[in-house]
Amino acid sequence: MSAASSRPIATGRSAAGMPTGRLAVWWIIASEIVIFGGLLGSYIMHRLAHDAFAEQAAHTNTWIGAFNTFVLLTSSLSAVLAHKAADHGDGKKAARFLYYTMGGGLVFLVVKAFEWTTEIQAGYTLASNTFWSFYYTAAGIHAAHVLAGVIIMGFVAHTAKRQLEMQRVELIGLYWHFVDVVWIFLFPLLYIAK
Amino acid sequence: MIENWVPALSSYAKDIDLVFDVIFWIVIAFWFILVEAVFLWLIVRFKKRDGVPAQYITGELKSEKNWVHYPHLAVLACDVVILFLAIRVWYDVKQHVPPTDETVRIVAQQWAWSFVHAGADGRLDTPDDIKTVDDLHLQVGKTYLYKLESRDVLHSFSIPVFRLKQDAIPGRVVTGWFKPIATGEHDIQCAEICGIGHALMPGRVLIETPEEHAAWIASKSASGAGE
Amino acid sequence: MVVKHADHAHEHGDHHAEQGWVSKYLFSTDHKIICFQYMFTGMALAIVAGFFSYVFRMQMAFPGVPVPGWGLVTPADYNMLVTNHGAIMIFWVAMPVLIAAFGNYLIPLMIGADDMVFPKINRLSYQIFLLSVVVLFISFFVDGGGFAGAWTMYPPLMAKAEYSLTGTGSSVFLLAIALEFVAFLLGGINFVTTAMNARAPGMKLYDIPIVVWMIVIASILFMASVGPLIAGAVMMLFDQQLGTAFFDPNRGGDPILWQHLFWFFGHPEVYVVLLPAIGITAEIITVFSRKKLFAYKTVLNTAIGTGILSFTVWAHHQFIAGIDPRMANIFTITTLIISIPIAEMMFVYIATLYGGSITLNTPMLWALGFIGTFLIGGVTGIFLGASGADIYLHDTYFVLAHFHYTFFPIAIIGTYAGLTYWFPKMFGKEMNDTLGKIHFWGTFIAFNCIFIPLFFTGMLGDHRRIFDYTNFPELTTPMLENLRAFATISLVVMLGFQLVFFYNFVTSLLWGKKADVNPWRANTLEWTTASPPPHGNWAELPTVYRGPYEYSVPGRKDDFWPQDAKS
Amino acid sequence: MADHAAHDHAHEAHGEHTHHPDYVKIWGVLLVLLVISVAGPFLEIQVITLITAFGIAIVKAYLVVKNFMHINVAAKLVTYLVLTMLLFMLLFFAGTAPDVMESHGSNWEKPDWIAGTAHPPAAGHEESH
Repeated sequence: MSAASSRPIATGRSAAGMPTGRLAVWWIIASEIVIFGGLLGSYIMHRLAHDAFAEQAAHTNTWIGAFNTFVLLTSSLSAVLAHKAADHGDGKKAARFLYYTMGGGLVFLVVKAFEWTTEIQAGYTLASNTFWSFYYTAAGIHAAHVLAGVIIMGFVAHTAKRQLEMQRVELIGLYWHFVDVVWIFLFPLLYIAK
Repeated sequence: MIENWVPALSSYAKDIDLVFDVIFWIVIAFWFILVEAVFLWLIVRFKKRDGVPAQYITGELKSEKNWVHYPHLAVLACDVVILFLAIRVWYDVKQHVPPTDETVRIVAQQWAWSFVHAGADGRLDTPDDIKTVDDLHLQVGKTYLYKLESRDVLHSFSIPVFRLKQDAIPGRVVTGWFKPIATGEHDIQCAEICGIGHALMPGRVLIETPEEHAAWIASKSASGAGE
Repeated sequence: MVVKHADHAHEHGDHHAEQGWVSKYLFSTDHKIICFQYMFTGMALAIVAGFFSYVFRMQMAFPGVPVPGWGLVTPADYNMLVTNHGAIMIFWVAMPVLIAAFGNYLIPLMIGADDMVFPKINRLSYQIFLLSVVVLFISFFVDGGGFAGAWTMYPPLMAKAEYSLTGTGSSVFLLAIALEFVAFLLGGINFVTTAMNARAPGMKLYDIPIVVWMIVIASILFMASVGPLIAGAVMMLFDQQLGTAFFDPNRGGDPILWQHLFWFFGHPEVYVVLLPAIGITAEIITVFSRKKLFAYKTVLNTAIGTGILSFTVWAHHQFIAGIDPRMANIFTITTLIISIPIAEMMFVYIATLYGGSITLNTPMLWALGFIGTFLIGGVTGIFLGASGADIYLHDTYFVLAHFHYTFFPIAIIGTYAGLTYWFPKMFGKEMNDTLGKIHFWGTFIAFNCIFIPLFFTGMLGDHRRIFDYTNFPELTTPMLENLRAFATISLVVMLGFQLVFFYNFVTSLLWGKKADVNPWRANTLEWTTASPPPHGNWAELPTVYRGPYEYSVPGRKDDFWPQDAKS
Repeated sequence: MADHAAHDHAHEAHGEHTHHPDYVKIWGVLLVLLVISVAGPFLEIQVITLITAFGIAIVKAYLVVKNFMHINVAAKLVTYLVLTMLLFMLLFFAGTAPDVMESHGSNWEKPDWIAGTAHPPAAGHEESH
């Protein structure tokens, strides 16, 4: 198994002038852009076409959305501070900032769960009509990304704490910022445009 | 070319056949034969011979690039001709509706066609409308506007002799037109998969002379089939 | 045969620690083993999908007669068979074999790297792919039977169990497709980053062999186009199982939206599988005509141009599907424009033959066969891209014959070309050339005999996915029935000729002549290491000094000039 | 040997010295923008709502992408890549919207939509108009 656990020489090369990991994360982000792009593009078409959407959107809770935006922006700040710490070779500090970011992600998910519970109790479910279908689908796929980010970040923080694989701190941060950017667009699309 | 096997019975069928023929002559009879001939000739001509080494041609020189560049411009010119013709015919068939004499409603469902004919007064949505299942009765020489609907899934209304095809989409009413130019009885197909009965929704289009058509309307009105 | 291969790996000295059979072949992170996993899985599924085509073609030719090996074909069977034939051939045969298998094998070896940059992600990609195969097979056996609404999965047929009668099958099928996409996204990211970052020292952008470029461009196209369909698949799954109405027109959705989401992916997908096959052809025709590739940069530019243009043409699949007719004009123009780079690419390949010294052995025959038949696929596409003619031809057998004339050269001829060409490197044995030629001519002639008649049945009005034409009086003429029967008999003949290949493959693997390091006297880097290459590919990774196609350079003794030779 | 190379690379990657701007300040700007975008709709002028909602979203996204994701230090290629993907999405929108967004096409119409029966209200929703 030693062959499997040691890294190929290929991984260390960077003919394109960028570390392989960072390049790969940007490619992941590129393919995520089109996933969210297709979904949000479809949503925008419906939103512009149907006045009924505006009436439905009025029932979303802007304050909760705004609070979650605040949480994600702040968690992005700690993610980038973790990157800075990792660049300075301080794995412990980087791990601590990553834990803060994970905390932010968890707060986001808890708030989201609370928000959805209230809405479902009020009778706005996934199948109520197209607006709510888009609302839950888009926010749901985004929340799945947050959850995945939190889990992966746990592993990264665990290794970074031992001063290992420090470049991963930047990579998970890149992904996290992307998830943040998606929410930056989801927030006005789902909550503000009424 | 198609009319050798499938009669061209609508006013625009010949135009669609023309597009097909023009593309056939340009693309198959000229380009395809030419390219395959050159291709096969090169294989035979430059088959390995002892003592004859291959030439070193990079293809980066301008004079060499012209070998592919000129044919390439010729392709572009052919494309323009085909485009012009294709879009013209498309415009006549799908985009532009000429003045029509009568309207017929076509409703697709799993797995049957129903047709609502205008009846004696020549207008839809009046009490003398005639509803039929799977049989579309038309009068030769009249221009028809069709309104195509679907009750459940996608279907495609296709009359090969008219060269007409249009998908029926639930939630939409698609309009279009056709003008039969000769009498006869022909197939109507469903050309979009619509479930296990997809092969079991054949219709018939009956193109009748004015007298026959009037007689058919009269027989339907007399039997009270018009609701 | 796998054991035999293992012996070879040991003979050539595996520098790394001994591995058990399981960790070596089932959980390997070695790109070559992952290539074999993808290739053999793809081939196994090709047999399944080929069997499906045999069953439904027999039903077409002899309606109502029980098919040997299947029994009576019901309409539900028929729809399920055509749907899964199409889906399997594209998603589980063409993609894994052409992109994943050849990509995995060739990219590291051709750019002089010891492995993919992310070997574990590579392994994960195959495991997810295998899972998708399992899920696909589950979909055949669930309550109601396998999904039967055509590989395009158009709603509302796909979305509602009351219409398709295969509620569970549809959802499981969709899940299998989604898993397959995830596998190829992971694989694609690996291919792209490997080719971009892990090139051998000295290898500049224009020193990369065309096939690597093509696989990379194909991976990029896939990654850029599949997103909307992944989003659409989630929406569709919710429509099926959770009662949403994204595609239900009665409750505010729109079925046409799915068609756009699907074809925005579906059209680039054609080029995703086309480009690797074109790349394989480039490698083979240069080697066996001992010629430098004509205008390397032009090939590359046309490939990139085709890739970008392929994002602008998708709605030509929907001309009569109810899109706005004014939009159809725009898509007609873009569709005909895309004929220009593809035509240029074909011209370049033909020009490459000029002045060559052509050896007609098995791989070369396949490569030339690819060019010859793909041309038919290309030129018949013009009929369908021209909106005026498409009104009649849409959804007829003309369309079917057209895309089989593109996909068969791509997926079958391209694969055989690549497999026979790289077989000595992959397995360290030479293949029997005579049997290879018999297999080529049998397959090639029989293939043309299947699909040329189908162009005619399409022109005569045969529309697609009909299990029995007896309900249509105009489609039961003796001429049409004879054409259909002829196509079916040709199919059986063609499938029979594949036995020659399997015989040749197995006997060559077991008793074939041992292959040299560089039996074809080719330039590219994979021919500089042992056959088969050891784990890690080279004892010392190569350095590159020149482009990949320096054949017959004047003034040199040899007619080839390996990329890693200093002088 | 492999390990050694990977190690070298790790040093190299970290030796790049990404410029780290004052992240807390950028975070402050982002929060101010968030407050504006939430406050915008209270003016109840549609144009201002649109600007404060989507204009600010774009600005925020730009700030995050530039400063947190360091797109300006990543190779130019990455910028082109992201822009290309966005361009493809615009293409998708432009090709799809004429069918999905409109109630009338040049040869079709959506009767349910025109009649206003396409959107049944949600269960908990009282008709307000």
